[in-house]
Amino acid sequence: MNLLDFSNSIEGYLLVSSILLTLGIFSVLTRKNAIGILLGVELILNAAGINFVAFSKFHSAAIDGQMVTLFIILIAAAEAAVALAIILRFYRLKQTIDADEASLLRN
Amino acid sequence: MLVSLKAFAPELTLVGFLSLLFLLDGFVPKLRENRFPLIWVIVSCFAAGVATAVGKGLSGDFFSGLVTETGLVAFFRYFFFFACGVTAYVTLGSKEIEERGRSEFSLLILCMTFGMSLMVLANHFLMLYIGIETVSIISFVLAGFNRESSRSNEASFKYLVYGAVSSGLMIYGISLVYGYTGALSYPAIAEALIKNNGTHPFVFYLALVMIYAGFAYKISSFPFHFWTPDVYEGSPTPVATFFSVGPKAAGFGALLHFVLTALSQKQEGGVFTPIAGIQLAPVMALISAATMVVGNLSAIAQTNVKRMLAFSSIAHVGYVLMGFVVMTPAAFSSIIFYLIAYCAMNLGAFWIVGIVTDEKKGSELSDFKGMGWRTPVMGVCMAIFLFSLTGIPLFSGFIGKFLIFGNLIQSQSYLWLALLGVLNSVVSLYYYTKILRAMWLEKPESSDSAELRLPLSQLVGLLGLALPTVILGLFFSPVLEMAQRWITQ
Amino acid sequence: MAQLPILSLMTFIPLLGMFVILALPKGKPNMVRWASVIFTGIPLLLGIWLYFNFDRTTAAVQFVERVSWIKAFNIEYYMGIDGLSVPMVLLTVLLSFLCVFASWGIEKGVKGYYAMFLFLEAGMMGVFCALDFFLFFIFWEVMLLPMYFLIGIWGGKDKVYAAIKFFLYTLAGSVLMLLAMLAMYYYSEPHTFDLLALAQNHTQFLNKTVTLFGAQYALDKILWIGLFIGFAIKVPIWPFHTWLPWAHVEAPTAVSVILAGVLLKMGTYGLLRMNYPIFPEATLWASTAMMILGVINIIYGAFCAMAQKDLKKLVAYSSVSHMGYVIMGMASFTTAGVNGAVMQMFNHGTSTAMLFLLVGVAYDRVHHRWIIKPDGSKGFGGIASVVPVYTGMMAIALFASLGLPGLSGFISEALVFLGTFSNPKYQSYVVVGSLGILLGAAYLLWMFMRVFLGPLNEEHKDMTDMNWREKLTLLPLCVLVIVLGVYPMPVLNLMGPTLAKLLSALGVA
Amino acid sequence: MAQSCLWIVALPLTAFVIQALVGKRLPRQGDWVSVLAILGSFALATPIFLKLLATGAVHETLQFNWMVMPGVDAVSNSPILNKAVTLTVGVLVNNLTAIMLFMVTLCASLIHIFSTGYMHGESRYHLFFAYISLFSAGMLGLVISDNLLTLFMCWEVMGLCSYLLIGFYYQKLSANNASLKAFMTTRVGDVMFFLGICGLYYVFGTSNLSQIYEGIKTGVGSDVTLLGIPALAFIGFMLMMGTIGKSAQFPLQVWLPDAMEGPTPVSALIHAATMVAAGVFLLVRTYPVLEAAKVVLPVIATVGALTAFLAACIALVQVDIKKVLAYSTISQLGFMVLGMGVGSFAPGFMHVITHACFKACLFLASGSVIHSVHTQDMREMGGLRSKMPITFLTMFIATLAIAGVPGFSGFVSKDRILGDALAYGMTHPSQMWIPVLGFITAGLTAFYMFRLIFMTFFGHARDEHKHHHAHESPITMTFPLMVLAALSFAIVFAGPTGIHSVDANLLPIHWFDHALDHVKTEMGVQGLHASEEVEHHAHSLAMIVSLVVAGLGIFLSALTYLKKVISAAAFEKALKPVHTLLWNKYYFDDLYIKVVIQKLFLPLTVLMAKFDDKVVDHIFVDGWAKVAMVLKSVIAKFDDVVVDKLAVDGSGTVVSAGGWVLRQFQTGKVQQYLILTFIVFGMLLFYMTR
Repeated sequence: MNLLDFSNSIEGYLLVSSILLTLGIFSVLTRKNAIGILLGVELILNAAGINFVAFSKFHSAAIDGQMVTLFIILIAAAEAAVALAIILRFYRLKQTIDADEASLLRN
Repeated sequence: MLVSLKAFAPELTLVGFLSLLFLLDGFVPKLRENRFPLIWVIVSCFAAGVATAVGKGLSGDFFSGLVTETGLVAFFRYFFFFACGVTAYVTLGSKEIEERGRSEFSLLILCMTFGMSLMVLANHFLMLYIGIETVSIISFVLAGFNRESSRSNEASFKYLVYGAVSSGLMIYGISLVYGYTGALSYPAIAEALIKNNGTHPFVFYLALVMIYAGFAYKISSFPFHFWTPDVYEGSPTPVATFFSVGPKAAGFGALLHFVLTALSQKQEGGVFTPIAGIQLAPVMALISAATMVVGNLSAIAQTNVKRMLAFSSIAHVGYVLMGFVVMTPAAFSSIIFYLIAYCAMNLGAFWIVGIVTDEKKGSELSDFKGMGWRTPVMGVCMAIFLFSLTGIPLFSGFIGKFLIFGNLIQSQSYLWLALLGVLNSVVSLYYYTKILRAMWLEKPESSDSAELRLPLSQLVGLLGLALPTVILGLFFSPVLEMAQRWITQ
Repeated sequence: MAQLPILSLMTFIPLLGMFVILALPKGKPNMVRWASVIFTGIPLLLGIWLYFNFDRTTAAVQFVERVSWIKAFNIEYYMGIDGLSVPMVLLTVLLSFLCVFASWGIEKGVKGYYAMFLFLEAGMMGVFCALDFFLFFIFWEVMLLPMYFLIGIWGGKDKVYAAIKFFLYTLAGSVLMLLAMLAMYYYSEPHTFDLLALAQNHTQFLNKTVTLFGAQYALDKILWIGLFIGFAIKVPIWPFHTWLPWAHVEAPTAVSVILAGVLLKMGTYGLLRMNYPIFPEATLWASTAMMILGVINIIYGAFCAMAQKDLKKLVAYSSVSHMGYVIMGMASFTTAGVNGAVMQMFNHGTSTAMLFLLVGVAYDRVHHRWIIKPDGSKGFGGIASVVPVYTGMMAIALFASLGLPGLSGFISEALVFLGTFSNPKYQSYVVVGSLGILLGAAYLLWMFMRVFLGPLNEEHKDMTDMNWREKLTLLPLCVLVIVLGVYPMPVLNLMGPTLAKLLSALGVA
Repeated sequence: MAQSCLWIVALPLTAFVIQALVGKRLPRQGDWVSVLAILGSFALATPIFLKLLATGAVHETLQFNWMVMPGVDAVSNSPILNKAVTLTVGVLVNNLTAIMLFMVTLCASLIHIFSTGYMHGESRYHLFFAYISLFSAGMLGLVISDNLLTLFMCWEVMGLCSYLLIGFYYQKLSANNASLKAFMTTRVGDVMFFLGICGLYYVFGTSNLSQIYEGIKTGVGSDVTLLGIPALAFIGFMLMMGTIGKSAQFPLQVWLPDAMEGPTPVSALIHAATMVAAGVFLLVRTYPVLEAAKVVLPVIATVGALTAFLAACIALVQVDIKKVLAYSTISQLGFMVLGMGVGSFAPGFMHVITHACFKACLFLASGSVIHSVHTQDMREMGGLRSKMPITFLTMFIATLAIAGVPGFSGFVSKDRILGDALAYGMTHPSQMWIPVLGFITAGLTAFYMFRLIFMTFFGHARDEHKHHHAHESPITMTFPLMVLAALSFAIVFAGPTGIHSVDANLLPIHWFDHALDHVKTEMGVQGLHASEEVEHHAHSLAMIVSLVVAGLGIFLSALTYLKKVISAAAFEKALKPVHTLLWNKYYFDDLYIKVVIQKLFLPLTVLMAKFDDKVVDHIFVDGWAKVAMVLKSVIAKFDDVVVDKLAVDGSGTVVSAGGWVLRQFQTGKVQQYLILTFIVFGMLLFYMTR
């Protein structure tokens, strides 16, 4: 695959989605800020979405790949809503959203 | 289309009752305070159970391959409705869920039960993902139900982060499988895999492990169990009760369904052999051994009973996973039996922990001091549940372990796993009897040694769970035959 | 009367008693006590009827009750007794009845205590009568529950530690037995748990191998070892015995009587019921090891007993030493040896029960059991002048357990030594074992002198002698010890034919 | 006749049961019950003895099965020895039994009568008679039993009674120690005796004496080896050890002198007449086995000789009257064992009987002396001749008998033993020191016995107060003395003078020799196989030497103690080291108590108990908690988390150590959870694909 016609071969899409995946995981693990963690999660979900679309386009004619991506976006939204509510509650209780603060329950 | 609806009857009744409650709750505010919502949940579960009984006999794929009806699914439906009904009954007596939160609480557990049955019905990755996500999101909310307590909030936060990452990984894995096999419904994947007869690229194994991440998080097996103790300790006890039984069983149901249809072929005589190139047994053995050991060892040094029971539930996941190592119908029926036994004793144990937490505002071991003498019936029930969890004969836990170890030994391989399992149950005795030691062997502080009279409803409920644990321990053949029938259907 | 299911009755009447007692109104200890007297009395009467109606000529299993229980695994409710289990059944029934009187002094939680006690008796009866391995295993483990609570709630100073230690040790042993049971079930041709059928075609376990942690082991040897460890913990055999002193010392008097009188015998009973008939080759292969362990038990138990300062710990270690004789007798594979071993199981039951009851009597009066107090000062001293009847009873019990001829202890020790000596392989073991008799006499008489003879220790001058209840509990044991010492045939002829068949089965292998 | 033997044993047994249960409430605390019982036994024993005297031989056996154990008699070559085993017990009445029965019941009855007087007013009076009756039953049971198993049982019952009777005054700590020492030392011997019985069962398949005699005749067991050494030798040595334990021969003789703590009738009955004789009786009963095991008899002879000589020396320096008699008993027992060793079967047995009579008389006489002067120390006595004429006269006769003066029973049996010993010495020159030692001991015996007589009865009273109070004992105590003294004359056993050659044809009264010859043939005993003329020559020489030696002993003793010509004190100073050695009884006691028990045994038990508590208990259970502690401190160094107390409750095992380690991973921070998950995720992936 040459670097130029990047958009009409599947490897490009897969490359992008795997980069997105690693970025998402990295940010979930290292971000101190709770919202940062949520961002990471969203990145992972989007990476999955890209994968589905790419496979659906290049491999099989069926559109169930795209259908799945739609559902992923839908569910990501629901998750984000609930997550933000929880983090809001977290802030109200602890006046900070530093993930390491949440260590009341341990060993 | 109509036929598919008929197969979907139980879920529909559930949704019907759910929305009715939703409307009633909205328009008739005075209903919120008293016990109406919870009783409504019990009624709806009962109705759904009846619907499954009526709808029995249908089998095959519906909703264009998204869903399938098998005996196994019927079992899991009964299981979820029973678990949801008992949780509602438990919350009736519990003080941790305030009066006004009851209607939301009922709505949430009903919706979660619906999600769980979806998971097990799923014959298609999409349906599986939707099911898992419904259950996860609702459980994040349930975990954080006590708005004021930061512990509950912290529990939900951790559950959220952990859940989101795991399901993210899972869907990524599914996408890779879709890419490799070009199909999403289980049977189609199976055919695609068989065509490749044995040699699969590295990325397929990566995908499999990622998909396993989703299941493992749901049943909290070894690598994905870290959230369980904190969430069970943080969340209100009735919620923890439901978590320890409902979603876990749903995870097992989904995993069972996925492994049987997507990854293996059905040989004659009901034995399932994994498709060439995928050796499940060694991995499963390793995971099950690790889960057991981690669960039991960590529980030893706990002082909080809820955390201890959390680790004990992880350990039991390890025992059930042992069934997956040997893919024979006998193994699957013993898994089902084990789940039934586990459900009864675990619900009972958590219920009693809930009662003690209400009474003593804490679930530390010291809060259990002398409770046996103060409420003898509860003390005896707790003894029955804990001894059954350890696997002492005369109780259903022993029969569960007896069947699972039996299968392992019958296969004449992985004997080391059976030995490890047996030694683990000895270790488990040590921390289970810590609770009994506090309840019976130590005298209550003189300050609060008054006789604690439990309301009749709770007593009846406890006995309702304790009796089957004993009866199942002695006369277990009828249930075992039912399980075998479910498997073969 | 014969068609009455006598064994099930003897097992389940105490269980019925347990529920009746739990239903009794609170706050009436005497009613509870007399109820438990009745519910242990009936099995005793049945036991006596059984004794007279037991057919002493055949080795076959008698009073058989066989009902299919779980068809999926063809598990049967299969109860029956033969020469090996009859003495044990009689001992259980007798000691349980006496112990109800011995625990008259329990004040705390009387209902709970007697309920647990009857539950324990039902468990013990079941173990000795069950002929289906699954049923045996259920009774074997179910017995642990009441023991845990009896030691844990009504025990001595650090009862909690003793209770959990007892439970952990025995459970560890029995889980190994569970695996062995399952393996025997699945490796036997028509999958079965029936012990007699397994013994019938025991050759099916021969020259098969099993892989464990990678290595290949002979199946019957692994199974034999698994069962042996499970039973050895109960006997107790040397390396696994450390729970005994704790459990005996901390348990209340009546429980330690049952523990020493009956529970220790279950280990050796299990070996004779399962290891010997089902794995004869493995038993022969391991006979020297068992003999060595037996001798270690004798010498080691005696030495430890000699250094004890607590009366009950001394008696506990003496039990370890006496059970060593049983192991020695069993491992000798001679008629006299094996008969002596089973006889010793019965005799040790009666003589140790007497010793523990007597220690209990002293403990109820002075609330301490020190021969020499930990700080070196004198515990008991010269109480013979204050309590003559008690001294007389203790003398009989002591001389019975140190094997003085004319009392039952000597009969079984003599038989064990005669039997083992007639097997040329083990003659040197007998010489070492006879050192045990010497040590036995030393520590028991040293205790007798320290506690009863010599100048009176002023603290105990107001000790009261035994009351009618204590005398009643000790009288039958006294009579048994003396009568069996002079003429042992009433018990010996029970076990003759069965042990002969057992040995011939071994010999033929 | 055998039936009556059962009754002989049953009577004292029932007396024991009655006394033990209701003795306290009976009139006179039930002493008449015991006395009547033993007199009844005596009455039953005399007809058997008279039948022996009349017909010269008596033989009857009675057997019944005691323990029957079925087995499979099929000859199977496998190591399983499951042949049927039947232990039979019964009664054997032959000449030996008849004589012993008569002697034991006679002595016992006399001693019972004596103790009614002596023990009058004691606190546990009825228990004393209970124990004595049980003892008599035990001794009689031993005498009549036809197999070694019941013999062993009665043997130990007697051990029990001696334990109870020595410790009768249990308030005294010394009495308790003495009784424990007695029981334990005899128990050492008994254990070995039992091993001997096991050997007999192994070789002959039974312990029935008549079957063993037949077996020896047909040479059974001569080729069998036990533990590497020839079977019969092993059995012989074990039986010998049984005798050494019971008859207080060296090296197990420490318990007899201390046994004097018990009341004097006990010393008379148990430690002079019957129990100690039982050891020799065992040798008599199993003599054919000892003869068959050729190597055992010389060892027995040496042990006998040594014991006789060493005990006699210690007796020289004793001041307590009962201690002197105790050592003299050990010495006389040494003579009997010597006799058995050299092969003089009949004289040895005769010495058992004669010694029983005169030693019982000596002890009872010393008892009556103690009873009147209330002290046992001879230095506080003196000049009691006038005060207690009957006691003096009877004691004097018995002393003459024991000293070996002709005309008395002692001379008859001792002279014959020394004669045979001399003959044995002549035929085996290397063993010549045995007869020499025998003669010296005879002399010493005469010396210390007369020393005792002179110090107690002659000279002037050393303690006025005690002398004043001295009075003759009542008839119940003096009558037994008279009877026993009467039995000490030679006429009873052989000719009036006791010298074989003199009264060979005077009176045909050699009933004893005829009875013994008959029994010898019945049992198949060869006895001393020395040529006729050697034997005759030895006996005549022995008779002269023993007369000379006895006379010398008496003369020297008179010089030192009666006439005070030689001052005993000067003699003592001259041989100071020897005296202290003797005074401390060759330090045997100290060797056993201080070295063997305190230094070696008790520390070992304490060590073993500690080992059990600390090591074994922890190998499996608690020890791992310590390992966990070490593990934790190592990890804690570079781990900053403050680890709360490792809650190791009791059995902390590796499990709790593992548990602790795992808990460290639950840090509470969700991101750390995820990191760990991904690490394991990677491992899982790697495992899946390899």
